[in-house]
Amino acid sequence: MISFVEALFLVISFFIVFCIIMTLLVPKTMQAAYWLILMLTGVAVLFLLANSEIIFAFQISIYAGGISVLLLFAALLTQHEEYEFPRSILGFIKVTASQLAIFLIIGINLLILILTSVMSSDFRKGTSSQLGDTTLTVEESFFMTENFSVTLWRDFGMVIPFLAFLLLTALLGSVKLVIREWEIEDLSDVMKNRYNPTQEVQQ
Amino acid sequence: MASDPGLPFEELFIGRLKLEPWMAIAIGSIIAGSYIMINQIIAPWIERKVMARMQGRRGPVHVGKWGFLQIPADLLKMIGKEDTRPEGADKFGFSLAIFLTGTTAILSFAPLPWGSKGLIPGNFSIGILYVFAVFSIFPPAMLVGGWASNSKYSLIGGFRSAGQLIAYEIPMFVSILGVIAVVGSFSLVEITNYQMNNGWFIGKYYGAGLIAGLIFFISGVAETERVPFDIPEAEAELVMGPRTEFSGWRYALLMMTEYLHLFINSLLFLYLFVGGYDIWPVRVNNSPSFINDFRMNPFVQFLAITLKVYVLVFVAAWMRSALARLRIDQLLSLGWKYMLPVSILTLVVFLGSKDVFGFLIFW
Amino acid sequence: MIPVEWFLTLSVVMFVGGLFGVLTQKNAMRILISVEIMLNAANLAFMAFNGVFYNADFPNSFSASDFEGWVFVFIIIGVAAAEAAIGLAIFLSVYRNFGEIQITNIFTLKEQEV
Amino acid sequence: MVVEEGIQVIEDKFLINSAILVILIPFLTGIFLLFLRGLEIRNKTKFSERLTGSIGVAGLLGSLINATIIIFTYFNKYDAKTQRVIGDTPFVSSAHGTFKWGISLDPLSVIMMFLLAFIASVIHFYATEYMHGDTAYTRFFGTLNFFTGAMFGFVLASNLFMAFVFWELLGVSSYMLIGYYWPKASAASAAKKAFLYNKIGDVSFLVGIAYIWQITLKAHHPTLDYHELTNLISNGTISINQLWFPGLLLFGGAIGKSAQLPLFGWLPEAMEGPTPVSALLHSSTMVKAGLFLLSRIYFTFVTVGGHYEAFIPEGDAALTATLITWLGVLTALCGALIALTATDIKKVLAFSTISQLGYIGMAMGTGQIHVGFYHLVSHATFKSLLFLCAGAVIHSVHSQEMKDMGGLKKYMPYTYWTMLIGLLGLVGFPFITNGFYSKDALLVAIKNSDIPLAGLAFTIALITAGITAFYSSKLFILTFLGTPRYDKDHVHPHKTGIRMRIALIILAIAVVIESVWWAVGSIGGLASEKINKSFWNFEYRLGDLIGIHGAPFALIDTIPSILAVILGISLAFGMYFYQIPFLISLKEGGFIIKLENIIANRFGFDKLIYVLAMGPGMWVGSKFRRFDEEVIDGFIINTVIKDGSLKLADYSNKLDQDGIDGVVNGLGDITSELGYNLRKVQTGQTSQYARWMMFGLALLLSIMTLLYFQTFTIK
Repeated sequence: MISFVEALFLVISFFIVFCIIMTLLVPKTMQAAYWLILMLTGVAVLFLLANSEIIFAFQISIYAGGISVLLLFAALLTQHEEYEFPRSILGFIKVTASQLAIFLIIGINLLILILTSVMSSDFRKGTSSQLGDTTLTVEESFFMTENFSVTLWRDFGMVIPFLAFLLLTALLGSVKLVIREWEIEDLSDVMKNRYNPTQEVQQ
Repeated sequence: MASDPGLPFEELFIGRLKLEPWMAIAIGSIIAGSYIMINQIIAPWIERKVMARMQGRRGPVHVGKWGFLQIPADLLKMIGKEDTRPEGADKFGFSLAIFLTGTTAILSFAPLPWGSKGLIPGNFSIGILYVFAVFSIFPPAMLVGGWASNSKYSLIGGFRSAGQLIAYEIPMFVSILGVIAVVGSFSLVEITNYQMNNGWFIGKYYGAGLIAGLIFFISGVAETERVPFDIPEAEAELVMGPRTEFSGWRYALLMMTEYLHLFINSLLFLYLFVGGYDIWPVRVNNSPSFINDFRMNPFVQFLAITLKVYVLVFVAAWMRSALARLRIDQLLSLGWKYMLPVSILTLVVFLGSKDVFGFLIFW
Repeated sequence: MIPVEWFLTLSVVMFVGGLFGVLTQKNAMRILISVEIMLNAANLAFMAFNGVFYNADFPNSFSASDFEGWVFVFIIIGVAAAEAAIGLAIFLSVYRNFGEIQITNIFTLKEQEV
Repeated sequence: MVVEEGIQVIEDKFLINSAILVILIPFLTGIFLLFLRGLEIRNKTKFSERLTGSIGVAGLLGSLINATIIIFTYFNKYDAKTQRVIGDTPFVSSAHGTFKWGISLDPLSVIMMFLLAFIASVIHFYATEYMHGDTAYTRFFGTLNFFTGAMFGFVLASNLFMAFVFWELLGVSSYMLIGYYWPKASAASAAKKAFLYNKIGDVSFLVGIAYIWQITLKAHHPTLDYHELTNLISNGTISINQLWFPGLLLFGGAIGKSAQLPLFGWLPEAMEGPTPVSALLHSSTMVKAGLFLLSRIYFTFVTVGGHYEAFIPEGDAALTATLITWLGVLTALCGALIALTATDIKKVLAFSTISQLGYIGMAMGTGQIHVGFYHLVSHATFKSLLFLCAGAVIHSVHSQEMKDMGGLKKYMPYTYWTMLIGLLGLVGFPFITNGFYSKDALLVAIKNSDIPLAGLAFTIALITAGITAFYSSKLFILTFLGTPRYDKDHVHPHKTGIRMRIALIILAIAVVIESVWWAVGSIGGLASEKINKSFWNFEYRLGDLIGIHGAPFALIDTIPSILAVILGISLAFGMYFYQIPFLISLKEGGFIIKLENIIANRFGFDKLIYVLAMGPGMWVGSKFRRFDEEVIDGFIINTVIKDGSLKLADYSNKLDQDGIDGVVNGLGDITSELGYNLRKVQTGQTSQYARWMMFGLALLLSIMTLLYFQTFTIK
């Protein structure tokens, strides 16, 4: 008989797969971005099922809250001509036949490799699953979060400086890229017209 | 570990009524939800009354005693309206924005304690972080809603909203980092208990607590997009900002979300700096005494925090009727240039105090 | 208890979905979104393995190895944030110069026919 | 036996923080001023002297305020005899032990700190006017503040390691200060000389520290703390016979810094710096650092008994004490003799400093640390006053030579009176000056000590006292009395400026206060036992705090020194003021002239050091040079490398042109052909590249799966 958490997991995983399919198929980039947000929240709930409250918080606040705003901004600022995806199944297969083949080969092989290795007896030896463990008490979850923080600072001490440096570099680099001085002469004809439409009229 | 973990209302439901835990959770959630909803009806009424008095008007008077039932009446009216959607709107996005804002606002109430004896819907180890995480869904939701409405006012409002929210989330978080470092926990229960034992943070660390609290409060006002930070919905230029195209029950939900945000921010300010449900602002010893018994009483605590929240609601209404709106560049420079550095300074003072590292030896 | 295979199967499906997006999409923004999906698949696999390998006395005692998966997820989230910021900047820059970010139409690196 | 048994270590954050401020304020202001100087140089401007001078003085006043707070708090709040305020933090940790970084407040360091803060503040104040109009005014104050901060750090250090760090900072900053007028060749060379002479001592100091670390490590208590070392000695973990040699090495450091006998040559040269620098560096503070170090490490050469008696230990350890004492005695005599022949007013004072330093070192060597410190306090006060007075005179006459002065009493009454006070202190004029009492205690200490030939040492010290009286009087007469000898057309002596005058008066008042204090303590101590053990008797109280008691003051002991002083003064007045012919003829006798020549060459010590250090160095250098020229240049470079490589180049040229070029050109042709053809594969389509990449991944994964199943089936 399937238990409550297992059912929950199945529901969420179908939700995630549905979100991914929608992300790939919706006609507008903006829509793809908000389907991505939904997928990210679904993944966050799976993290919660793996008993990691703090990673849940990171996933929601950084991914679903922070990165997705960036993606939405980028989608809005660069919106131009949307890619017309083939509507019919046949046309879809015709257009993406080679990609589909590659993707199927990779997927099947990955599944076989991972599942066979996970199911082998060597892997099972001495392990038991903590995924979806609902017997954890509140104290234990407090204890886990606290110990994760302690571990992060004590045993993985370079992680936070590394991330901080990386994010600072990314921030400065992207600001530098975006606010770079540019002149209309450097632009392509399309953009020249867009930024300076009066010129076209004069011509 | 000073935390008081436990299921909601556990004394009553599990101890005395011998209910199952899931039933206790359900009943507790219903009670907490009803309480929040009732307050969502009272708070706008108070705000409208206060603003009216400050502007020399009378405010709502017709429905109910002192116009008390004006808000439920408005709600009923809005629910009864036709559900319209602009032409060319993105259907799913249009609904998604409402859905995300509404659920996240209500979900934010989960780790907020209402008393020290297990009066808490869900006691997470990540408490305050959880509230911030859930709250951070709000900017993309506004952006999606603004875009999906297919209206330029909505879109510009959404942009402004997202930019402002991100700009103020950082000083907001930095200003509370000191508190988290001193207490050593994200849990709001532990933060409040620490303040019950050691005095409220707003009066500690030689003014740093006060400044951090003020920064948090101001950022909170900006986060809720209220006056003087209501640029996203500046009615003179943007009609109603990202909310322009929503009407009927959607508009009602959005309005309620706004007041929920006001409530959450006020509550967080209380928990982090003003001792939450505590009534005694300075450090006392833990020996049994009248005042200690009094402040540990769950009803007193519940009343205390409700009263405190309404004081802050009053302050918000006061600000709304007294202050003028900022320009967008003033708003952003206030956030990035002034509040962020100052909040980092207060963080340094918090970290330097004898409760954490103690490198500020002169204190 | 949820079997670890379920997590891993979902992870593989997500990964392949992201891969498919990377291969078929023409809009650079969508490729970035697909990459985010792939990163999430990896995160999920990390969390799954972290939830399987832990010591016998869990959760009363911890060691550094009990949180390795969490730490990797933490790093990946940070890297993804940096990547999204840089991606936004690059796309804006490209958009400014070419008027679009359809990668099929941007091939100035290719040798022009003489 | 254990003197430190009652010692209690106290943590007092307030006092320690104040002490940190005492060190930091001058340091930071100094660095800030040097930074300003950098700006000045870059922008080719000059900040107003009022600003930079105020910053400099304010830095020292900050120290003075804190020092005052500390000295009052420490002596009022704590029992200075048994309680020490120590604040340590680990600086460098190793598997063996920890080098600490800390501050120790005990009676000696607190008194020294206050004295230093007071004198340095006055000198800074004086310098604001004295250096008026100097181009590098900012640099002067920056360096001076930096220097004072370093000295504070040395004085307050709780361990040898930190002391050594600040010791080196002292060396550096004194180098900068002595070479202040660096465009002048003599100043530059004087700075170099001071630095190198000090370095000899520093090496010895460093080896001594390492030695002590090694010894304590073997005793399983690795430490460099003064306090802990004292404890280790007193509870018998380490015997003094183990420590005598490192003690000697540390004394080597003190020799360099405090200008004891072989290494005193740098001190008179160091007068090339501005006069406030001389007053600060070379009379009252820096040269006292070595002697202060001796008072910190006295446990390495002296045993202090439970009944407050210091005695020289038996065995090897006695050697150190004897050496220190006798070096001190000889330094005192040599310094005084050379001061006789000097004609430069600052040089006279410099040599007198060397002589007085010898005195103090002598007292320290006999184990009477408190007596040495007693004289150190007196000397610091009046000698800084004297230097400032000399500075005022030089400022007024624009010459340092005493033959260009004379009769200045009329023009500079303030300087005249203050200089008189200072000189009386230096001379040790009976009963009314501080110098008299401290010198007397010193003579008694050497007389009662049990070092070898103590009687002879006492006699020499007595003769030195007489000579001191003689040259001091000579200086006074030649400068202020008699007829003017300066060039009246160009030089117009004027009264000193208001700020300089105030500085002189403050220091003169300090000398007078000390004189009264010492006099009340000593003379009153004869009359009543109560005064003898009270606060008034500075010597007794100091000894009590440290745990050593010397012989009490007695009138009978003062008679020899009174006689010597009176003899010296009357001789000088007879020779230079009244100009009695008999005495003048005595001065011009052939023997005296010969002796003068020897003395003026400083007994050949400079030459000795030159020979010892330079001779071997030059010899080794010349050998190396020959080796370089003949072997390396001649054989290896010319024969092997040059000729060999020419031949090799010929062969490789042929090989290159015939063989390699052909291959390379062929390869290049092939590559360019290939590139030209393969270029067409590059479509510029990113998704196509990705597709190829993924195709490779798919292939790889398929191979992996196949291999996996193969191994699976074999198992």
